Amino acid sequence: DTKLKMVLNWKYQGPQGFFFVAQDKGYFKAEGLDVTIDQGDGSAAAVPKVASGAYDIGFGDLNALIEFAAKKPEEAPVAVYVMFNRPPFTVAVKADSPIKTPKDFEGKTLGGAANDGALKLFPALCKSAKIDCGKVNITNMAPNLREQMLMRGQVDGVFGYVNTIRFSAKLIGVKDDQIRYINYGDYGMDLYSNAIIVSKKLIKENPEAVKGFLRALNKGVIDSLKDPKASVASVATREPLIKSDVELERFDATVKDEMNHPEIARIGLGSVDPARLKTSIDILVEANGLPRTPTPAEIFDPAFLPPAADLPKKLF
Amino acid sequence: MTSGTNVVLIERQPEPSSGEAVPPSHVDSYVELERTTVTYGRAPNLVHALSETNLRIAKGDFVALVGPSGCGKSTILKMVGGILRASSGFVYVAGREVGAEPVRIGMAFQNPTMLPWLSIRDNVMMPLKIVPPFRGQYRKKRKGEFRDRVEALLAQVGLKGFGDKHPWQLSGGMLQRASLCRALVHDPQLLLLDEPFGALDQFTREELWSIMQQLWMTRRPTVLLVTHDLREAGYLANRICVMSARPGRIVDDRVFDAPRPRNLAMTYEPDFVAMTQRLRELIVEARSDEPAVA
Amino acid sequence: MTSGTNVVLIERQPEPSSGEAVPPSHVDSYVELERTTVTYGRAPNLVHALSETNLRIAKGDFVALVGPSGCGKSTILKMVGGILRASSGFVYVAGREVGAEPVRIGMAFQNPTMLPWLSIRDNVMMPLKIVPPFRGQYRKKRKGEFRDRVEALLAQVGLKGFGDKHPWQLSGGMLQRASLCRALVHDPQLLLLDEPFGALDQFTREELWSIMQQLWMTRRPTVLLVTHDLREAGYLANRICVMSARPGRIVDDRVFDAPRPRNLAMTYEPDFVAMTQRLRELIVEARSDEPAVA
Amino acid sequence: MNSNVNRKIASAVLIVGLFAVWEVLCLAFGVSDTVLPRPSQIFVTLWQRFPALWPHTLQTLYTTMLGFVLGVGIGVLIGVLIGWSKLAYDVAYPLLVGFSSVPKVAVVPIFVLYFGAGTVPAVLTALIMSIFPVVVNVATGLATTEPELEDVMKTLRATKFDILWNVGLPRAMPYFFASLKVAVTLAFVGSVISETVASNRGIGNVMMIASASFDVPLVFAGLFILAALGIILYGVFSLIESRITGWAHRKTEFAMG
Amino acid sequence: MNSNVNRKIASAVLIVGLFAVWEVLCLAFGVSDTVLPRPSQIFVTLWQRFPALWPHTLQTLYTTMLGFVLGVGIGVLIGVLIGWSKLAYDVAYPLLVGFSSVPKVAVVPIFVLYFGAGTVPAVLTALIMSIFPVVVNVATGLATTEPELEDVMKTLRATKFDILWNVGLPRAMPYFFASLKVAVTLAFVGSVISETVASNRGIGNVMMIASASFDVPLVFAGLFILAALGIILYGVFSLIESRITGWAHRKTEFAMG
Ligand SMILES: Nc1ncnc2c1ncn2[C@@H]1O[C@H](COP(=O)(O)OP(=O)(O)OP(=O)(O)O)[C@@H](O)[C@H]1O
Ligand SMILES: Nc1ncnc2c1ncn2[C@@H]1O[C@H](COP(=O)(O)OP(=O)(O)OP(=O)(O)O)[C@@H](O)[C@H]1O
Ligand SMILES: [Mg+2]
Ligand SMILES: [Mg+2]
Repeated sequence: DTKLKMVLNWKYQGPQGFFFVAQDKGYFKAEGLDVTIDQGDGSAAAVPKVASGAYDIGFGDLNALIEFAAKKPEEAPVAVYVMFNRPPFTVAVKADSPIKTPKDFEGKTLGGAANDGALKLFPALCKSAKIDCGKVNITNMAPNLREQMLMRGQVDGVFGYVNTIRFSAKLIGVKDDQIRYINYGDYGMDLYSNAIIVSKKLIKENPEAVKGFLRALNKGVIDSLKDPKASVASVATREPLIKSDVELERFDATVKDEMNHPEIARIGLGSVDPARLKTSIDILVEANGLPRTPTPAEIFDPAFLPPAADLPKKLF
Repeated sequence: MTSGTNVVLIERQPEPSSGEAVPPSHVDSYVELERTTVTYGRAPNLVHALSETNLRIAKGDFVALVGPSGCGKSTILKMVGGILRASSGFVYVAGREVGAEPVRIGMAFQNPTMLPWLSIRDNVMMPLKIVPPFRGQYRKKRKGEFRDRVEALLAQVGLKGFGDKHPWQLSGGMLQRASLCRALVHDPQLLLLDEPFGALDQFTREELWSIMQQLWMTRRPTVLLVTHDLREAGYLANRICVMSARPGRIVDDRVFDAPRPRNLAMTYEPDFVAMTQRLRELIVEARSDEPAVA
Repeated sequence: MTSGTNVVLIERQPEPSSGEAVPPSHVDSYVELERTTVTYGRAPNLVHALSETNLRIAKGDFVALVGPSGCGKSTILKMVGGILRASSGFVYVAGREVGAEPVRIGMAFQNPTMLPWLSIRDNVMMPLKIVPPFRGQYRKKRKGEFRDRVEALLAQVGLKGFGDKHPWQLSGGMLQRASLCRALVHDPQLLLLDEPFGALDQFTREELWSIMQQLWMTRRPTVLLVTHDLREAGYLANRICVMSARPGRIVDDRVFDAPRPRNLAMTYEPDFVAMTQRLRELIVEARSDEPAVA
Repeated sequence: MNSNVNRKIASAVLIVGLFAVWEVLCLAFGVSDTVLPRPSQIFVTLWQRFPALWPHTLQTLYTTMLGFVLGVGIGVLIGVLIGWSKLAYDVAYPLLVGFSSVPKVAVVPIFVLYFGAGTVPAVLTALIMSIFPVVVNVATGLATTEPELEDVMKTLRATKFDILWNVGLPRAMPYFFASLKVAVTLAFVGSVISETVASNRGIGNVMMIASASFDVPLVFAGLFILAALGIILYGVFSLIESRITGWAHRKTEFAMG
Repeated sequence: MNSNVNRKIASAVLIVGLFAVWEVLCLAFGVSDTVLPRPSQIFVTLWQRFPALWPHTLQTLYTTMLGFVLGVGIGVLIGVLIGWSKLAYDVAYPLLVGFSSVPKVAVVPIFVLYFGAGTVPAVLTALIMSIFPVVVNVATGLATTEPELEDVMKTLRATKFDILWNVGLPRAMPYFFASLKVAVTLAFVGSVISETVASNRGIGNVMMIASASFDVPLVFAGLFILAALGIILYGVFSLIESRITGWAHRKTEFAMG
């Protein structure tokens, strides 16, 4: 068997059932793969972990990958299967906040984890929404403080993923209608989000394993979409401490809000639209002042995807 | 030196070993041990250091305590000094239970434990920092009057110029003298001296005897002196108590009232030599297993 | 006790204070100090403890070192023991520079520093653990032969049954005796004793003298004894060196070859008393500021 | 004896009282359990989730103890070396101090990279966090040994190692045990931090998962488990200490234990 | 004197050598700077970014020192209390040990929620991390004071406070200084951890931002600054220590500094 080490985007959560279903049903095994799956500590953090060789495969943020590839082209991993293809990036404010549009951020204090995807894309948002980033105060905070600091008024808005914030808020007892979201997608930032990324080394040395992995994963995705309950259950067997009902909700919301882009009906889940990817790269390069502009081919390699016919075209 | 001092020896009966304290009429008990027993440790490693010891010392008296090694002399001193509690029985100082009395005590330990982080001067000055009435004046006077007082005392015992040194920079005998200074510096009313001259050569020792005698004659503190030197006991004390081997009791108690000031020549007179000879014999008896009761 | 021992006093010239060592012909120098100077501390707080001292001790000799307090006696012992380095000059033991010699040394310090975490028995046993040839056997024998040896030694100095106690559970005199045992336990070839009987009552002290004498007569170690007790020096030693006040030098050096075994009665004989009297005078001279040169 | 029992009771009452105050304050000020859960909630969580928590507890205990034991061993070695050689002192101390001033959380990723997530980085982190207090205290204990205690050994021509073994180390024992108490708490912190960065098991992992799902009572249950483990180990060391360094604790005035 | 200078040179050479080895190993094994940057890269980063790093350095130094000073003060008080009263010992020790076994990163959020992000939580975290080593060492120092030293004071009928002030505390000084060295490194760790949890200034914040933008040399530059600050403060304490506890360091066999 080929041994593969994979790192997740975060601690065990419902949507990761995609991977565990594939593992539990022996899809990896059937491809001759022995996959170890470790928890991660952030979608962006998965990128250097794969780049450095600590892991062969990661479930990480495509935008972080673009930034990394711009800075260190030789080491950068490559995305091979995009799972979350809608931009989940948002700034959440209290429902009664005077902030209505990005323009209102000026002079206010926003907070977010330093490696949060939305925070890192904030300069890009500033550009496309034509506001002056320099007039916004940024406070860094641990992700688990985000919603509470918002509700206590210690910051005026917080960066994050819509679903993450929504579920966190729910878990701390904040109702959905107490929070309003200013989504990046509404301001011309149609970016991709989390993808399966693999190291260049693995691609070079064992392309078949990558293909096999994606085949197996794709089956896992399809099974999970059919039976989300079983999918979350396979996460729960690994960590009985998670709350299955909440994670099931999270699974559904992830599928609806983060994976369900209109383009998948056309190209299937996992693949990308090269034009859209190109736009994303340009936005990022300009916003973050990156040293160079990676080509879409550097970022995403469709060569390992299962046949387009096998990719899910409809998620629910 | 004047010779021919009158050496008068009065043998007194030791207090009954049953433990019933019969206070000698002339003693008004500035220090009093009443059926005091001291045991160290716990069973089965219990050590009986003192057993039902009685001792009364009049105010202003000068008492020497002699006895074989390990008999409990230091134990008695520590108890009177308030460092040790009796396992049973009572210890009174100035009519009150030990610890509660408003008496200035000066103690020179068998081992001259000086605080290593302080200079000799600061070590000697410590009682002035702690004991009223000096305590209140310490901040003001420690650089002036008190310092002079300490320097004078150090000079008297031959340690002039050693005030700035630290304890480990002194020889054994020098440390012992510094320790004596610490015991004397605050003009104590009760002096407890545990072999204060043990590590000194004969001549230095005799000089300090004379200083001690003078101090006693002028300030009249009550003194309890532990010593192994019977000449020293005879020269300095008015009364000599002999202790038995452990568990210690007082087996002989004799008044020795040669006139003061005494001098060294006296110690070579036949009567004096006879007395020390007698004490020697008592100690030898005391060393034997059966406690010798005179 | 046999009386009428022959007390023979031979006065020897002290070695010239210029420091030029003139070895007495009969001395083949088991221990040798050659123009040894010791200073403590740094300028300006420099203390001159010894100044160009010369001393030669023959193998198997028993030398007593007497002198006023603070004159440098302990300093000499520590140097010979290898604890202290001379600031200038040389110290040889068994013909080699100190520290390198293959000689078993036993030392009893002025302060009986026992390791507080060990029982008295283990403290006394320490030399057997360290010094060859016992070292190699320690693991095997420490519970059998060595232990018996220590117990026997403790019993001899009157500490039977105290082997299990910890140092702080002993009286001052008892500790000193334990410390003596530690100095003797490994059958040393060179014995350095710093007032080993200082804290003991006269009788215990005399008992130990007799034990010391016997030990010396049978095993013939080379002994250097520091003491303030001139009777002790006379009773035990073959040769008595008198030191001047600090900075110390040896100002008098006399052989005292009364026949062995000596007994206590000898110490009361007129010749003996005269000798101690003479030593006293020498020490008194030595204490004065101007070093007395005989 | 009796006063001893009384004291234990009084102390237990006081500690329980403290928890009661915490409980009451939380209730009085209506503190949300996502900020600071009440002790009662924490204990209920502990009780209910115990079967799920137990394997994580064992894992953390295992990595911590392994790292701690190794760290203490290395710490003693370095401490002795620093006490022994001035050169080692000059070289090792700055490096150690510098390294200790750095949050270990920044170093864990490097371990993960070379050893993978899981047990090894946790052990290593526990290890490196235990070293420094031990080094400092052992070195200080050796350096402050009274020279008089060593003099006996010197006259016996003992080797430096003999002196170290028979005088230096025993004398440094009270320092050593003091450092153990600090080191063991740091070892727990270390392994847990490593577990929060990368691992699939252990209390640190539980706490991350719990905090990701805002199950703050579960986070605190994890903290309580850590605290309990720390206290238990501390108790064990205290017992050993009182056997070994009884000689140093013979005073009665400021008496411990 | 001269050997002293030689030693300092030797130690400097050794330390520089260590960095050289690190550099060479990284080059030899082609370690990526996203994993472990080479010292040369780190120093270049330090040099180039110094103007930007300096205000953060000051911020961290400020919060750390404030927390450290307060923490040491509180630590001494608790240590004395624990040394003094058996009840305090029984109550405070378990609580302290338990609290210290808990990663402070789990507690910082509570501070942040009550005091806002920034200086206050950083100071508080530095404070609570400094306390424990000081408590343990001061309490041990007091508990192991030789009773003989106190006997003099007792015959003088000194109050317990007199004894504490004149004997207990001076005797505990070597222990205290040992604990300071540990406490100051922990204080740095504490304030930096707090800065990584929530803040907009300080080295911890720099490191978070740097690691989010994969600028690992900058992360290590931050670590080097922390290490340097730790070493400087350690040096200051060593100086003070050698003045105050010279009496305890009079031996020559295992000599420190
Ligand atoms: N802390 C202690 N623990 C246990 N036993 C002790 C302690 N202190 C003293 N002892 C025992 O008590 C007895 C008397 O001791 P003490 O010190 O009073 O003797 P001493 O008369 O002063 O003897 P010396 O003349 O040798 O100093 C001794 O047998 C000693 O072993
Ligand atoms: N460590 C030290 N530092 C500085 N000075 C010292 C040190 N040790 C001894 N001295 C000084 O050296 C001199 C000689 O000391 P030493 O201990 O040899 O005297 P001694 O002859 O043994 O006296 P005693 O009979 O009082 O024990 C003394 O004046 C003492 O102050
Ligand atoms: Mg005594
Ligand atoms: Mg001496």
